[in-house]
Amino acid sequence: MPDLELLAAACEAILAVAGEPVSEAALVKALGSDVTEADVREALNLVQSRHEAAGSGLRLEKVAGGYRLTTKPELSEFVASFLGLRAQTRLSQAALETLAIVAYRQPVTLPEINFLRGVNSSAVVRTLLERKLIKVAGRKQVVGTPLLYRTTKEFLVLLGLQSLAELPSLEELGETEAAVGS
Amino acid sequence: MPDLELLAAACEAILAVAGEPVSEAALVKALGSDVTEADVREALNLVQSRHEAAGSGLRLEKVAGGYRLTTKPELSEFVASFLGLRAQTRLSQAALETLAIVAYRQPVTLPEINFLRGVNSSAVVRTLLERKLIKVAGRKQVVGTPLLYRTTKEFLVLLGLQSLAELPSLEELGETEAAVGS
Amino acid sequence: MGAVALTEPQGPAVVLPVFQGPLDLLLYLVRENRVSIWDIPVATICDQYQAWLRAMEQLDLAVAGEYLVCAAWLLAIKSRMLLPRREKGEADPRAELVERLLAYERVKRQAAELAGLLALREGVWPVQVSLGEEKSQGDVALEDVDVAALARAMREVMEHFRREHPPGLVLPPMRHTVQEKMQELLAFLTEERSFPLLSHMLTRPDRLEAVTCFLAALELVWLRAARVHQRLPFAEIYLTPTGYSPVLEASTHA
Repeated sequence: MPDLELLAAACEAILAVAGEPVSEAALVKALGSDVTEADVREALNLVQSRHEAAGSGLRLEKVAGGYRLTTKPELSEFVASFLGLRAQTRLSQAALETLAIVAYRQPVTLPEINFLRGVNSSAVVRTLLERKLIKVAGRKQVVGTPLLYRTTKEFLVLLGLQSLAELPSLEELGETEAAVGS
Repeated sequence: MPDLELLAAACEAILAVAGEPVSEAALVKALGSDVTEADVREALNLVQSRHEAAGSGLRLEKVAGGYRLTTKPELSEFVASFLGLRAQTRLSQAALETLAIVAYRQPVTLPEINFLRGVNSSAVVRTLLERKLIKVAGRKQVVGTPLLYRTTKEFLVLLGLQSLAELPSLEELGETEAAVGS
Repeated sequence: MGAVALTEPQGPAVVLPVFQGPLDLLLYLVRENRVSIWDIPVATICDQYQAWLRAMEQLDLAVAGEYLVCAAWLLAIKSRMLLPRREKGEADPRAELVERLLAYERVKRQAAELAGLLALREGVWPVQVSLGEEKSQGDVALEDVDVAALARAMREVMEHFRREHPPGLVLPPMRHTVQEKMQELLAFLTEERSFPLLSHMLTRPDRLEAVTCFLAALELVWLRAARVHQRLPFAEIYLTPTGYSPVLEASTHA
């Protein structure tokens, strides 16, 4: 019978990178021909008992379809606090897309952004305003006189650009079909 | 001083969900107002020593100005077997050369890369951009105002470096230019 | 430099070094000849370089333009080497070649260094345990936002927009001339003694053709080649021949 500690470590490593529940059968397959289901179960027991120690932040969970590692529920406060703080230094894909529209189509209105993205983007626009990456630059003289948005100086600093004229065209960055294969 | 075991568990939980290096400062902030940097460092020491046990599949790593959890290298065979085709993809020689030019000469432009390599490297640069190993960092104020490239944090993480200062210098390699061709 | 195995259907496999470019090939030749990079025998290297280019062409390897540019450069250096140097202080014609080869050699060493670091990192995977349900996907750290990320986002917006708004089916409008329509109508009139003009107009695929048709009919009436009848307002308009057949100019419209 193989080294139980090694098997436990291997199971933990696999579960830690899987990102989704892993079945016992998948573990058996990954661990090699001389490993049985009973070995895997014993190894998983070892993993579980190790995580019961107060110093461990993880736990082994048996869910539909197999096993997975998650953070301990009693630590969720810290994890949530970390993720909340981190979110402030990150841009979501929606925010990035909206920022791209403002950058390339400025000055642009919210209805125009909504039309291009196909979803209501008012919350995202608000976030970008709060982050000072875009600003209000007057109103468009059409029905409803919607606000016009432009990018800010902070936006240029973030991208390391001197002026908007330095913003590369999509062609320059090879982001269009026409440039493929060139 | 807060419960050290609890702090260690919280640090581990945060690192496990972060998926990227987390700075000491970010940990301190997430753990609450009564926690100091010294506390965090002590807690991380505890996490590290716990993972040194044979039964653990993970290890704590200091990289790119922060900490992160990875699988242990000695378990790579099992993890690779589990991930199958999802294993890491290698960089081509062209990509390595281009990455080396950006890493050692940053910020650098495409014309400069082309000149050094003697071949057009725009496709390689695009690949490195897509893999987020390099990023655009403004424009050079010369004719044509070409884009400037720099390496990213992701580059440091991939190579296991704390900072660019850790890039090995050629002197350490025992290189003498006269040795070429001898 | 790597290697590629070319398996020919007949004969043994040929193993050929794969060069990253002309500088890579030149460095290889300098090493193969065991000569000092500071005193390159340009004539020899130049001949060997061209032999390699021919070999690569014969094997149908794509020889990029850079190789040819470099070949011309080598030839220029070679010819300058044949000229006697006028002054003592005149630069060696090979100076730039040496400089570029040394710089490239450095790049190769640095690349090897990075490869070494990467090899050490092989088999280490980042831990990413799930949080249960929610997973922050596609988030970018603010420090990683560059113009390339922005351009990528813009392309995604545009691709999504194109998917949601497929262009309508657009038929190129047919080109018709009154002249052509007159000939067409005359042909109908000689065949059918009474031609339903209104129905014909209403069933044309585009409005322009219908209008052209109407103008052609008016023209025929004016030339006295046809008559029009309508029994009631909005009823069918019939076109009938008068028996007179005007000489129409041959249509020049293709």
